[in-house]
Amino acid sequence: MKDDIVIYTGSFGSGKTELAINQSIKAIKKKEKVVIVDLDIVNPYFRSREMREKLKELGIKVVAPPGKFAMADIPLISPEIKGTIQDSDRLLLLDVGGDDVGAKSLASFYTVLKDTGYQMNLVINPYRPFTKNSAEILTMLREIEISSRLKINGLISNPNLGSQTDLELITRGHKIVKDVSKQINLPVKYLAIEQTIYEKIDKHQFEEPIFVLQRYMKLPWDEKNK
Amino acid sequence: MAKVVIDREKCKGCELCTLVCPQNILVMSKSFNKKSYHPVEQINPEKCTGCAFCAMTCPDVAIEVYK
Amino acid sequence: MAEKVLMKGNEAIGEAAIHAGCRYYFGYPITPQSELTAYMAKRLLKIEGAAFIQAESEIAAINMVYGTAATGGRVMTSSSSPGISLKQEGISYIACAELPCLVVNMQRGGPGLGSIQPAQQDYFQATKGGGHGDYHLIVLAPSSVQELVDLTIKAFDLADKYRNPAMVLGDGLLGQMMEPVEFREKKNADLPSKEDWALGSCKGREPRKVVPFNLDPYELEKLVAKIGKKFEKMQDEVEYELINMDNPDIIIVAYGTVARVARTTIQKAKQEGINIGLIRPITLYPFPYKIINQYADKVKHILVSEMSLGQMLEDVKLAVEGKTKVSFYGRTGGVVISPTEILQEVKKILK
Amino acid sequence: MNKVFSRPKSLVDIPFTYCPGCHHGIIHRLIAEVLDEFNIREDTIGIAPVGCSVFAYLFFDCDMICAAHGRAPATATGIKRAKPDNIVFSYQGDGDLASIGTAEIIHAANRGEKITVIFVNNAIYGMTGGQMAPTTLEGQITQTSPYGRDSKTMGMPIRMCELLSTLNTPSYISRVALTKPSYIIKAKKAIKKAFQFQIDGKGFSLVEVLSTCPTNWGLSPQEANEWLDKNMIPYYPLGEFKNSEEVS
Repeated sequence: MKDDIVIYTGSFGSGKTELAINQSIKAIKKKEKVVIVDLDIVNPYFRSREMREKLKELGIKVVAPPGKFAMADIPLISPEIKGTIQDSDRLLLLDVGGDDVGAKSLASFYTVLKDTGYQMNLVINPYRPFTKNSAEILTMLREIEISSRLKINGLISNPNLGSQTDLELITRGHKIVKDVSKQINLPVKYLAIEQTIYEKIDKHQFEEPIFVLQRYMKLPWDEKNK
Repeated sequence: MAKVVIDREKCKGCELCTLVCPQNILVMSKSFNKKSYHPVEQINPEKCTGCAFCAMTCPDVAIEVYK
Repeated sequence: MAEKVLMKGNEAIGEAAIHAGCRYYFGYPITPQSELTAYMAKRLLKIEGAAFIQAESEIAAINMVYGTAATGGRVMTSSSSPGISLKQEGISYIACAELPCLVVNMQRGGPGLGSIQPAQQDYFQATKGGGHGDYHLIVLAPSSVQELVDLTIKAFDLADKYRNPAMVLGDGLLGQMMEPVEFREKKNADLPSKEDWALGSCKGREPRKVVPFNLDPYELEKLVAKIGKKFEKMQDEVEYELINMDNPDIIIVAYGTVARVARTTIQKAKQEGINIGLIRPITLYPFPYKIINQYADKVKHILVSEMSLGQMLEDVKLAVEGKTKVSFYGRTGGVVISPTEILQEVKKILK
Repeated sequence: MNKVFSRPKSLVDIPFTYCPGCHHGIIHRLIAEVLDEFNIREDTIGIAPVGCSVFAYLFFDCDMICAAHGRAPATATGIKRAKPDNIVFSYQGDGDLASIGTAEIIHAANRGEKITVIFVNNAIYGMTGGQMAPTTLEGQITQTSPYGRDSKTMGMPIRMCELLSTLNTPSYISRVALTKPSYIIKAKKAIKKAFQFQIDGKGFSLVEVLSTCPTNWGLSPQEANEWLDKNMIPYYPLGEFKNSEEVS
């Protein structure tokens, strides 16, 4: 399993884009070349391409449809993607669209990825509809694997209710993810906790590593950084 | 023994029934109905076989048939 | 209390509709509301006796709604701006036939194919009829995902109460953003029975006819006047929110997403010693003329802000009756207004 | 003596609004007879179109709704999906079904909606005063094809039965005419079969009825019948195009 190609899949709104952006910002401090591929062909808004300029300043490359096509709702797969996957000496983060529908965009790269190897994560927020319990999560996992033609090899636990997240809620949600992990014998790579909440809670109770998340995809009333 | 009953007021005088009557016993009346159409009427009623072709063809469902 | 879920606005509308007893959905995908169509497919196709159809067009979808509405079924369709334009003839028929249904419009930039970014350019179309003829829709304008839930449920009830199509007028941003929501125990609104007009089996009663026309102008006039009476009655349903209205320097009137942005502006302005009030219409039809008129006496300036070239502006001006100055700040084409931009505009006015 | 032919009960006892000799009245009667014979009047919901038969809602003694022009199959779909136990039929003309409502009929048929469609094809727009229909014959003069329908610029008349029969899902598609008693007897059978398919929950059924428009054709009712026989039937052959009960 190669660890310089990391794929984020999961249900709509499970937190894939935020995680990919956060990981890229963390990684650029240690690695010279970090690339995010925006493979989201299903969401019209809140895609990593919206952060393209800001990430560029930090030295992170966002591969997404160019210029005015970035704001379109056509399933544009950038021609650079294949080359970027085959390229070495870089950390590649693939931000995929939601559900099995979004994961389908991976399937066309199957022939490349099966040779290069990859890490494929399933991002789980059990407070989202259709991934509320282990049965639903397993269905989602299977559907994503079928449509992407790839194998998920790790889980990322991202239990949150947006601004209303608290410790109790994280603990309860995280347990659901851990149960799934045990059931199918896939590791929980880490538990993601938003920074403002992380600062307030006792984090020693969690066995898994904690990834502290910052919210970059802000809403207009949060005074979005342009 | 058969009989047709024509609703003079429903008849619009289209004449289609007269064309399908095998006995040729339906003719247009010289008089008018309230809608100012010449309604159809039967002559030689004893010849009627009750085949109901006239009723079947009537676009205004103005004919009843007894047998 | 019900469990909270983190939902996208579009999904939340879908779940709210099902919560409200809606079992029939007919729609056609269009960005940025397609998640709602997909959500309804996922849910309704698993409910016995329910119907979901991805129609061949928006036109077909609204006419399926017309059919189901005539049978008394709780039914909805949804789309975004260009798709809503296509539905207008059908909506006009439904209004004329006095049938209840819900139409959701998650607006995007226009005119034409426009953009897929959020906008508020369909205010005129939503509140002034939209299709041909003399009618109005009941129009509710949510500004959070929870409100998408609450107002979707309310819209169904109001549609039933007045036997008139209702619209939830959101925008792409509200549809795409995620917020925690809960689905509260449904209070059973005291709604009129559909038993005395719905189509079905006519055993034991006279056959019923749903006829959205009358070729005799005097008869049609009677029908339109009767429908008109309902719009008078609807004025009781006016709903709005007042924020920071204690002796403000200026009042902003904004709905939906822009109202949400304006709340941040109010906070920012406070830090600079500026006191901004906000009137947020929740019902766009009926429009809260009265409350705006009352405040027009008390404030030197009203600023209307919309993601359009100024549409609700006209209703605010009607409400103000020239009693105070009315300005406008808008962005259009799918550009979302920022809190800072509104604050700058306020400062310019107050200077 | 017994009454062997009388007005069906499902037909309201008021005069039709149609011109003398127009076939709409015969088609109405046939439908009403079928409703009587199956004893389904009280469970039937009919859909009237926009066109000459816009007043069809007055003539059938069952629940009725008037659809927007061309949208009857969509409206029927909405009704049938909400009321699967009711019998739903739409009554549509050639402008309604074969022009403005082409998308709706094709997709309702393709979804296999369990509805019955009665399609009245008289090769002209009657209501609006005799304009060209999608089914107007080549060379036929109408208000909007004043020099005759020219296939080079106006296309060829659409054969809806043939077109719809290319779909897999419809259960029953048939074309009939009414110009002589033997045809009328066949037409009645076809309409009855179409409703039978729906009653049995078998899916989409459609009967196209070739009919006359003496007024807009500028012919007497008799001449109109003759014109139909001579010109329409050769182009629009009669018969069953689809019958899912018969193994082909």
